[in-house]
Amino acid sequence: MSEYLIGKYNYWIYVVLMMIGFYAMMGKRNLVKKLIGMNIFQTAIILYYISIGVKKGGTLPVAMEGTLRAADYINPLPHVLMLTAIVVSVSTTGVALAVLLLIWRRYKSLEEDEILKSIR
Amino acid sequence: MKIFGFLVALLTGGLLIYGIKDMPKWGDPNSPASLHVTPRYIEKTIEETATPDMVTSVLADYRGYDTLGETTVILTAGIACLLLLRRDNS
Amino acid sequence: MNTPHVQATILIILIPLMSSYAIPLLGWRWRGSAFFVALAAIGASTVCSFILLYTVLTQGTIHYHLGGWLPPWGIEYVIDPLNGFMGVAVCVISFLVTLSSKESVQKELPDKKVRFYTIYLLLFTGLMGIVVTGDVFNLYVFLEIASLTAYALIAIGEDGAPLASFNYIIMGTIGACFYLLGVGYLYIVTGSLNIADLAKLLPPLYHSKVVLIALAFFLIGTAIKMGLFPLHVWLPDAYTYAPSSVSTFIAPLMTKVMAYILIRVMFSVFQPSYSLEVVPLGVIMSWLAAAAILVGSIMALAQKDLKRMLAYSSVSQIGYIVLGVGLGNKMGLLGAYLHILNHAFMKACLFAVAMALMYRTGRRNIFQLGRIHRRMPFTIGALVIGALSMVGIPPTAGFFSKWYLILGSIDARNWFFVAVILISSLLNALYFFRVIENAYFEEKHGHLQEEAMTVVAGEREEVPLSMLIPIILLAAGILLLGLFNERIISGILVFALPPGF
Amino acid sequence: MIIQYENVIIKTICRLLIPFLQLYAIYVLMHGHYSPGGGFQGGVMMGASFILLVIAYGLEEARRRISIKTLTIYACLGLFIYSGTGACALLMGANYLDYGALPLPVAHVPKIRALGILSIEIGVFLGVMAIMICIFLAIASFDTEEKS
Repeated sequence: MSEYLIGKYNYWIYVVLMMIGFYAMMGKRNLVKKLIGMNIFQTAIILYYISIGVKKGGTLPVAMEGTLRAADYINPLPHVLMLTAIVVSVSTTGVALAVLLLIWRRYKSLEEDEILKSIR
Repeated sequence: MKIFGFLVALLTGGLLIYGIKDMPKWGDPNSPASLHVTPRYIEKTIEETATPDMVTSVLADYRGYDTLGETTVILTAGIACLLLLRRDNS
Repeated sequence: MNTPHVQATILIILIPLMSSYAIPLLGWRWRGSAFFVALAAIGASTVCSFILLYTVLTQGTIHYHLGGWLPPWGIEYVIDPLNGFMGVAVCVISFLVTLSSKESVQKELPDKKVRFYTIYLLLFTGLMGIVVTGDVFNLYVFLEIASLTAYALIAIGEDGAPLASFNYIIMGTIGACFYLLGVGYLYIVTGSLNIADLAKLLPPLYHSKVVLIALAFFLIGTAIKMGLFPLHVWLPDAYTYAPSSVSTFIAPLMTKVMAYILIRVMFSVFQPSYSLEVVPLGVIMSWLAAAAILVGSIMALAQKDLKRMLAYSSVSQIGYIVLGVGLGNKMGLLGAYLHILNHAFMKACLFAVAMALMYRTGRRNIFQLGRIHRRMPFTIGALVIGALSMVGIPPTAGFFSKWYLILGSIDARNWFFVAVILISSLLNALYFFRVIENAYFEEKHGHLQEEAMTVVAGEREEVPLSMLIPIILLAAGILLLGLFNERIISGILVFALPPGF
Repeated sequence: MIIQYENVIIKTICRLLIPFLQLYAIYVLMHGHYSPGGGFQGGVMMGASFILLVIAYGLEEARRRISIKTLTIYACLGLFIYSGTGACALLMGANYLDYGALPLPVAHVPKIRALGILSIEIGVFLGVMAIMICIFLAIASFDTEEKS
């Protein structure tokens, strides 16, 4: 059990973080809070990937002198994938902010309830 | 809506936790992810690309096409912001 | 290996990608050039896609190693008959839809043309990138390109568009992130990202819970993206409020490409026996799909807005595709493949007609169409063909895909699904004949009469040829697909079936 | 939204800081082969240095120095460098993005690959820098755009 909890604590942290973000996306009524939730959600996934790459006893993936052994370096692939995911997250946030500005221009509000009221 | 959101988040979290059981331990040097594809990236990076930084060599060479896609994503975001907030010649 | 045929695999992406970088540069000087560059790029892609389909059918699967690295290490493009078929479908429809969009964009977004076509071309690139790739993470990158562009394009529409787009951003990001989580879960147990490699590594791991959760997240993610019934909430608003040229482009293609991802994940990454029988997922999917078919049809019946009606009809048609996949037998899957193509044509035709109506009359309310056929006979003729095909009247394409789906349901010994398909056809008939009736006959609602008469009073006034010709071609395509469906099935689609069917 | 703010300390510090930031950004770009870094990180830093300028000196100053038009050209140019490097390999008869086939006067193939990596990193750098500033300017100047 302790192995389940402590030996895999990285997964627990990411699951909790992801649930926080997911709840903010689904439950909050303010559009900016939803966007923040989306960012937390994406960060949680990034954390998960990065934690895959870790090897105990490994150092950062820049080759040093001498022969290269795979066990000496942490796994570079998740880092590469997450550079992409970070960029995607930044881009999505940028577009979402632009859309929020458009919403603000039309309804002068970012509360979902008020917007829905003003539409009806 | 809040309760619904909470339940959905719990359900998703539960699903993910259910999957944790069969995952390798944190920092396990013998996990499949460390053994299958990446050894080549680590061991051959100097030999094949003359680039000591493995993240750079994977990012720009082995999986360079992903990076092209990712830069395109950035361009998309920039042009999209301009499309949404500005007129063409301003 | 390095023959021109094979290089078409990359050119199909590279030409639109590089053209989309060129549009803003050219656009500063010649603003009118944006449309032509986009059209030319999509046209070149279309040519490539035909070359690829022909090569695949004659010489077998094409593998293209990007950067010259072998598959598990580098990224690989794989073209098999399913890819080739989807590529041709996406390209041809994009080409026709783009051709028809010129006047409508000029009218609705006159001061945003250059950037509009940049984003538009990037959306096409994203969709094609999803179709041709053989790497799950590369698929995610192109999925994000396609999604981001779609968010932006939807947000520039009319009044409710930004809010619809924001909801789509939230839902779409959840979908894409679930897909990414699925990739991560597969990566942690296999260490690979290549589809063929995963298919080889996964079978010994099928007992693992991680693989099961990965499959679940893949399915939920793609289901959100394609608007399967309980997760379709973003779809009607997004399609309704988007500019009409955008909904004409997104509605036929986006959801179909997402359905393609679903099929690819279920049958290429996992083995069909695992993905259909494990939970039992096939049963769950087909029941959800049946619910989607009924709910979509009923909701469509309640709409007055033509575009919103078509959007709900899309929800129901996605149900057909997923039903065919979930049935998990040869006939059902063939029906699903055929329906992807047919429905893309039908929806493109119908949305293009809606665009034409918007362009000429500025109206979308189906009760205000009184006798519009006198003014635009060809457009309304195309509407009739599209509607008949949606209902499933024999010579049109829609009949045959439904026929195969019914055969699949019978093979699965599930009479309920047969009943669902038949009932939904009836509902389709109800809501489409309402439109046709209003387009051909006199207006009955009193207070709208005068306005309607002014519409009728106009002389015959068709939409411009650049819009009319694609609409007619799409309508003709529906008839041709119906007539030659046997050729398509026996010539292409039977080779696209996963092994074991 | 962002107006010019008369504060000597902020202005002076920004004036001192920005050149070093930009120098460091270029270092991160060029040193990406040997240490953590590369086109994205460098590009974002370069963009951040410009955003710092906007924060200290106001939008008007920024508009005088750089326009959206120039930025779009930079971004497209960067992506052209990237995809052009790949297409160059395609023209030399290899697969797309196969830097080993680039026509460079270096005998050692891995060295050519390293130079190919550098070339695309520069493309990424230009693109990311321009787009970061672009997004910032588009969002920050939303109100002023509205009035004009």
